[in-house]
Amino acid sequence: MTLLRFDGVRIETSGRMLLEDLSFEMASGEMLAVVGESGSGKTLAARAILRLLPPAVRQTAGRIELLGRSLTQMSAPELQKVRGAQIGMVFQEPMVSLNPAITIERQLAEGMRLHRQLPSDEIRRRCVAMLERVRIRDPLRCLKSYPHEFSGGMRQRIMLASVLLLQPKLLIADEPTTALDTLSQREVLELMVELARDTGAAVLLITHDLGLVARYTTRAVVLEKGRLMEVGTTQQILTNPRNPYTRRLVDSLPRGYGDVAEVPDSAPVVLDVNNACIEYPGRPGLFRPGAPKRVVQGVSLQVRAGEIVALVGASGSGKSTLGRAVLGLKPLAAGVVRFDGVDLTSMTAEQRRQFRRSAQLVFQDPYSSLDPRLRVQDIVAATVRNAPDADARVQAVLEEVGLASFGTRFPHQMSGGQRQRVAIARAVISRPRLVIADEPVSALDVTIQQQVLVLLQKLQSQYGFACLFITHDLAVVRQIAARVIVMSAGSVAEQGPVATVFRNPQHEYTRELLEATPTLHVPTEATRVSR
Amino acid sequence: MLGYILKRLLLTLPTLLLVSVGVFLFIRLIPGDPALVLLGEGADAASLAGVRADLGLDRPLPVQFLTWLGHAVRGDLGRSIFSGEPVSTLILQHFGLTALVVLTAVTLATLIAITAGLVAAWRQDSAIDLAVVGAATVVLAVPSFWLGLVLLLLFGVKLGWLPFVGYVPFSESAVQAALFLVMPIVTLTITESGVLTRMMRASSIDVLQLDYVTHARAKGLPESTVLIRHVFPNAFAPTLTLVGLTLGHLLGGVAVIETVFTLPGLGRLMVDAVLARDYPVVQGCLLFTAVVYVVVNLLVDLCYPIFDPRVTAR
Amino acid sequence: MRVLSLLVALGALWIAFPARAGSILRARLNSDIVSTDPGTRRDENTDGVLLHLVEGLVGSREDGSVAPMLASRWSISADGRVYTFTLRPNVVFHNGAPLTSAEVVWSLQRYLKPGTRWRCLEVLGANGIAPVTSVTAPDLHTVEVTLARPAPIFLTTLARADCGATGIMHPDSVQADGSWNAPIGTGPFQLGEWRHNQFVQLERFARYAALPGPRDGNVGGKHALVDELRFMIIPDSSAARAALIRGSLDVIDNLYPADLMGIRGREDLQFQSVPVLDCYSLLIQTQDPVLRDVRVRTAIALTIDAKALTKAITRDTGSPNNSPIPVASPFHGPAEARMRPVDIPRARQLLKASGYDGSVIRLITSRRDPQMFDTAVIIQAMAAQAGLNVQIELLDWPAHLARYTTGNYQLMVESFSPRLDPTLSFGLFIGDKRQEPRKVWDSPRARALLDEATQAADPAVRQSLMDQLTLDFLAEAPAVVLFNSSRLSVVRAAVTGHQNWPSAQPRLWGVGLH
Amino acid sequence: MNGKIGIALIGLLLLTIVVGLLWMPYDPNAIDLAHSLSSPAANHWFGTDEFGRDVLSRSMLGARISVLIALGAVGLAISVGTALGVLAGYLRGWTDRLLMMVTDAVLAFPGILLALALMAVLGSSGSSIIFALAIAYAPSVVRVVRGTVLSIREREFIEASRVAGDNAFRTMVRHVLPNIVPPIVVLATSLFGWALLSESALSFLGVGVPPPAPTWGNMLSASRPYMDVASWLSIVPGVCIAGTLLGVNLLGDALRDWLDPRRRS
Repeated sequence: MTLLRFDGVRIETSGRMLLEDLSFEMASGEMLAVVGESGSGKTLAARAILRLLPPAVRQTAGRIELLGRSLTQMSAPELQKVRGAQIGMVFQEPMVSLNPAITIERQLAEGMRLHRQLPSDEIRRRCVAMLERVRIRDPLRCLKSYPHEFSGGMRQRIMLASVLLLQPKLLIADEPTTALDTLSQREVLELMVELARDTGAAVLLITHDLGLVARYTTRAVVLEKGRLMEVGTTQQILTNPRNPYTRRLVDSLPRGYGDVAEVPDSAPVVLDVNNACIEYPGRPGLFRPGAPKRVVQGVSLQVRAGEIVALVGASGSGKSTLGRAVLGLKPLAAGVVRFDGVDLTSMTAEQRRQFRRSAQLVFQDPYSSLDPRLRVQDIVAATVRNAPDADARVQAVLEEVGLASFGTRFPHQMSGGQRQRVAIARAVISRPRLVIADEPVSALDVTIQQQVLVLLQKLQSQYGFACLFITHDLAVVRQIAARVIVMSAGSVAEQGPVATVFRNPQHEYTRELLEATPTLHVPTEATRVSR
Repeated sequence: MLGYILKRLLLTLPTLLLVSVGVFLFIRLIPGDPALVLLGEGADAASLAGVRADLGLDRPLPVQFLTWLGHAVRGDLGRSIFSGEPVSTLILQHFGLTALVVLTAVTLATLIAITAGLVAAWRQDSAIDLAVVGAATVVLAVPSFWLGLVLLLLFGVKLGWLPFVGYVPFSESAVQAALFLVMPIVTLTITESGVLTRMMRASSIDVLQLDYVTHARAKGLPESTVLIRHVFPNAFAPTLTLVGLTLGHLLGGVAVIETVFTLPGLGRLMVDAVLARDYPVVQGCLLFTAVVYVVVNLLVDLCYPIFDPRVTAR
Repeated sequence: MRVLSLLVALGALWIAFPARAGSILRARLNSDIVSTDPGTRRDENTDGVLLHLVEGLVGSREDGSVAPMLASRWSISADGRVYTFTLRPNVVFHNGAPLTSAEVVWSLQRYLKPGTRWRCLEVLGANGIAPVTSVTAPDLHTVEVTLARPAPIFLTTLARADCGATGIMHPDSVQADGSWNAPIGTGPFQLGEWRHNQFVQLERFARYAALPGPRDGNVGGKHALVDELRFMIIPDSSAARAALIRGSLDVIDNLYPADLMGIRGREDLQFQSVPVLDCYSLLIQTQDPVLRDVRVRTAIALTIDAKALTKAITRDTGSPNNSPIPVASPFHGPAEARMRPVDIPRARQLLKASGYDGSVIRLITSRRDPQMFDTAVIIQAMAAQAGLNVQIELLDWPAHLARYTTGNYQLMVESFSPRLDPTLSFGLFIGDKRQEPRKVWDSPRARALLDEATQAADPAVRQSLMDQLTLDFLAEAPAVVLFNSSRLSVVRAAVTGHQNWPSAQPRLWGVGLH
Repeated sequence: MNGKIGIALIGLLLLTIVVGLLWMPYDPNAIDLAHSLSSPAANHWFGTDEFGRDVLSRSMLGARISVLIALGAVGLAISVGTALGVLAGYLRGWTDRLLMMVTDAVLAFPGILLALALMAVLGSSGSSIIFALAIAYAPSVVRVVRGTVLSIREREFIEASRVAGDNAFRTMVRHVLPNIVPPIVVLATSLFGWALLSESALSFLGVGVPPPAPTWGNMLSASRPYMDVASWLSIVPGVCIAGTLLGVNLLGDALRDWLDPRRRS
């Protein structure tokens, strides 16, 4: 019996076509993925089901049916009965998925009180049971507290609990784990699938990550710029995609096998970190200074010229902080950082000015790392402003990153990928000896990620700078890094050549991280979700 | 919580000291002093000097300030040079009226702002939205005393529904006093509701776009519940800060409206005191206004967490 | 709509609000009284209200002459230094105590103590022109006051309203430590409640011993015809006018000409205008480098059309006048009535002759009353016709006073409060600038003439001295007197017996409501 | 849409001022006592005031003076406020705490009273009004600017500028200042409205630009005694102030939408 049917659905806003003629079906209890890059219309399709489209957007044609009844023609009060009771929805941003102003209990209970006329103690009992089911420690205290007191992962699990309490027939998950790191992503998704299976609910997973499609869904719908490219089983889509766009999507997944050549020992050590410790000042009380919180504990590492060393760890493991400290942006509580053999703290003024030009940083968020008020050419020229040949060098580096004609543009006139190339151009223009790349590609779509990684490798081989590459995505590490350092809770869990560390990880944490990273390998029916 | 309040109060002491020193020096800079006003145009140098000595104005400024501060700390703000009344009783008498008018008006304005702001944001770019924004913008454009004068002429003189002269206190006759305050309160409510409505609408628009509002709708909650339980608490937080700032200022006296409606409020008292160079009254009033301003802002900050628990009072 | 109808109902109820048991006469004050201590911390409004409560030994009649009040008669010793007053019998204080010479002596001695800050101490004090050396009570009904030297001005000073008419009060008016409490006088009304910035309420004094005969100035027969007299403080004059029209106010005693709009000609209101002995003038600082030259001063005087100015500013209620002696004063003869003609060409000629280069001349004014402000605006415009670059500097009243008292101005509009005696009128202008920087006309000859006039008793001699002074005043133009205003009062038709008079004080005894 | 109305109203205001520079029906300060308080007629389109001066000419001259005062006050308040706000927001630490204490102290004064007292000290002239209003408004500018700078300070391009070797001063000038232009522009429009209102309130309390120079504020407060008999005296300046404020507010809204990238996309 088909649970959900899309028939020629079209979505427009003030004359612009956002989704054109989308048709597909979904059986009850099935796990279906809607895959596409940003701007493909996948989220709009999901929101159209419950008619939760943004103000200026309308569904202008086609029908959406749930168990044969047309949701499109339904009146508002009737649709309100379907929302929550029949169809539940989980959202992407953990920071704003729960109402920050009211307690968890009221948010969980309000759905129940509306759809299931139950006495309040029965509602409370079910809430506690569901919170335990989603592995929340001390559910009673959780009911009394507010959303801001929980981590991103816990908040998504609470949201899952609140939706699944009503045992809907269909669960729409709109990129539920994009904002989480690999470990909590795995935890939330596995929990979602288990709960859906217990309640017999079908799951419509909206995602751009083919790894998740491979691991969790049976069939997939591929969208590009509002048009349906292909529908099929996950196995067929991932192994031999018929549509050229799908093929390009699959090919752009990082595919490396850890076979990046290591740099010979003769290459000079550009960056030498020895037993570095970093602390954040605690929050001062009325009369006593706050106790400092130690974020990085006794880290030692080396990066040689021409080498890419990956620094990996979950969010909060201190890898970004270390990246900043190495550039002198954060003071060290203990330990030493040497650049070309010179200790950062004992540099002369001239050495410091020289260090500023030869150690650069590429940021993660392309929208925040470029000054919106400056043109690209001025942004890139930052470090070589008063050099005589500044204009020539700017034009040269722009050509190298493939943005020759973009000099006079403003950041808001360019895509995410193009902006990240500007950030890289800015970093390499002064021929630095060290480049720290702090998650340079994690905010980009898969196809764009691939282009930026290739560019970085080309520039490194051309200029031979040492590069410390910070990321939480092991697939990317396998593609570009020669050596890898795994950090956990502020200290180094394990480090060594990528191939050896990934083949037999010594440290429990590394093993868990590898296990949680989805790969293209499609598990057979039996092994899926074994635990 | 108590530690936080204590800390906040301690932090304001330097500000209050700065205010009292500023006021003390400031009013003495203004040409003309109380002795002149007392003796009028017939005064000769000798009697002027006599009055100044009598009022202690001939003593060095630091001495005058420290004696005043010494008494002020113990709650004695000195006596008015002209009426001899203790400044503290004068302030309380006049502040009562100002507080009544201002608190009623700001409460009404806030209620109007919440309903109008929420509805306008909910039905953005609809007819209601344009009407609300239009009204708020026009209200912001009209000078308050002009509005007051028009109301006074219309309801006071032409129609005679409301009394507008010879203020009668509540103790004497509640009906009479209440009737008297209708027009000033209406004038203040209209002028203050403009800016509050615009702020509430802007923050409601921002909140309506957030996921938890869509989430609430996805649970099948009716629009009214979504607006009241989910949008209002988060949207009201920034407006509350503005209400705090407005209250802090207006409680210092709405001199202009008090002049139009001949209300013996704190603003009127202060303007007359400045114009008559009644130093103790000016110093007492301005210090009192500063304290009111600080306390109101503290109260607003304390009830801020109700709408935004993330801002817990450390 | 429901709220509106509720309001209307309440409003109707309010109009039909039954008047309280006794009859109330509601009069307007444009600012709160300063204190209840007569003749010390005071202003015009305060004097007006307190004169309903206290009475002096003597008072002034309508024409300014001195008449008996609490003293039935008095005699002056041959050398003019000892005044013996005989008190009227069976006069009672508000607290029921009878009036005897002891209270009179106590009151006079209190006024003479420097600490009391009595306004007329300047005249009757140690270095005044009529210093009092002793006050004694030979018997229960007689009081003897001895002066250091003869001074006919002694009695007029006792009657001066701005010195509280030297009101005789019972010692219980002050507390044990001597600080002021409340006035226990002998007037037709006694003090009820004073609520700051709202109203001053006076109640009828049943046991008041009125003099026989009709009311005359501050003296004569004074009868309280209403149970309660409520002075309501309404700073805003258009609000007061509107209240009068609505009927929530009975008497407006001191109206600005600008407020006459919409009042004159209404049959439900009685309007009266009485010339007052005040003096609006343009002071010219003779020590200023530009204005030192008499030709410049005369040129300025010639540009001012006093008639047109007075007509516009006082709405035809004031009288143009170029002499310091007010038009309503008995000493205002033909010499004083001479008006300087307007002559722009002559003014330009004089300015060219004096070498005036068009530099800025600052004219100071304030908003103490609208006439002062309006006068400055008109003078500025008129002076501009002759090429005089006059710029107005608007100050608030205390700052204006500070500049006047220290003589720190080029031009200044000033309105002097009423002076009943011609020598006092000239006294405002004449004086030695070294001792008294506020004086305008620093000429030894003028000072000599003024001293002579102060001593002279014979009116004919005083009149010729006044004429001479006026001639010199017009010639030297140390200032340009512009006009004397009138006291405008308006009362509702239901008010009976209200009679406006030249003094600046409201007079509400003998006034009733039918 | 309302941006257009705003531009139209402001355009009308500028036109009045420009025309006023070249031609005015009468000399605004010429008195004509014989024809005082005459109602609008052919010779005097907006009638005459209590001194017989032409109300239309005075409103045209008044427009120039009122707008100049408002612009002066807003300009001074914005420049001083922005400088202090950026310093407080970016440097934090003692500078921030000190500046905040001073702004709180000034904010504790009721605005109108502060201006009144300042006027009394400086004497009432055009320039002293500008100075008084600027001091009354600077604290609110400091607060708004500081708030915006606090959020911009966390953005990554600020860290990028430090990585590129800019010192604190250079970062503030090149990166912080340009990015706080939008909120400042919006604040400036609402401050302009407030300055116009405050000038008229000051005139109402008896201080303000000295006569005979007209401003809408002192024309409005001078019309008070004649409100019921010569209503055009208060209607003309009232409408001028309300119209200008309406124009400024609508322009402010349009500017905020146009400058705010989020709303533009």
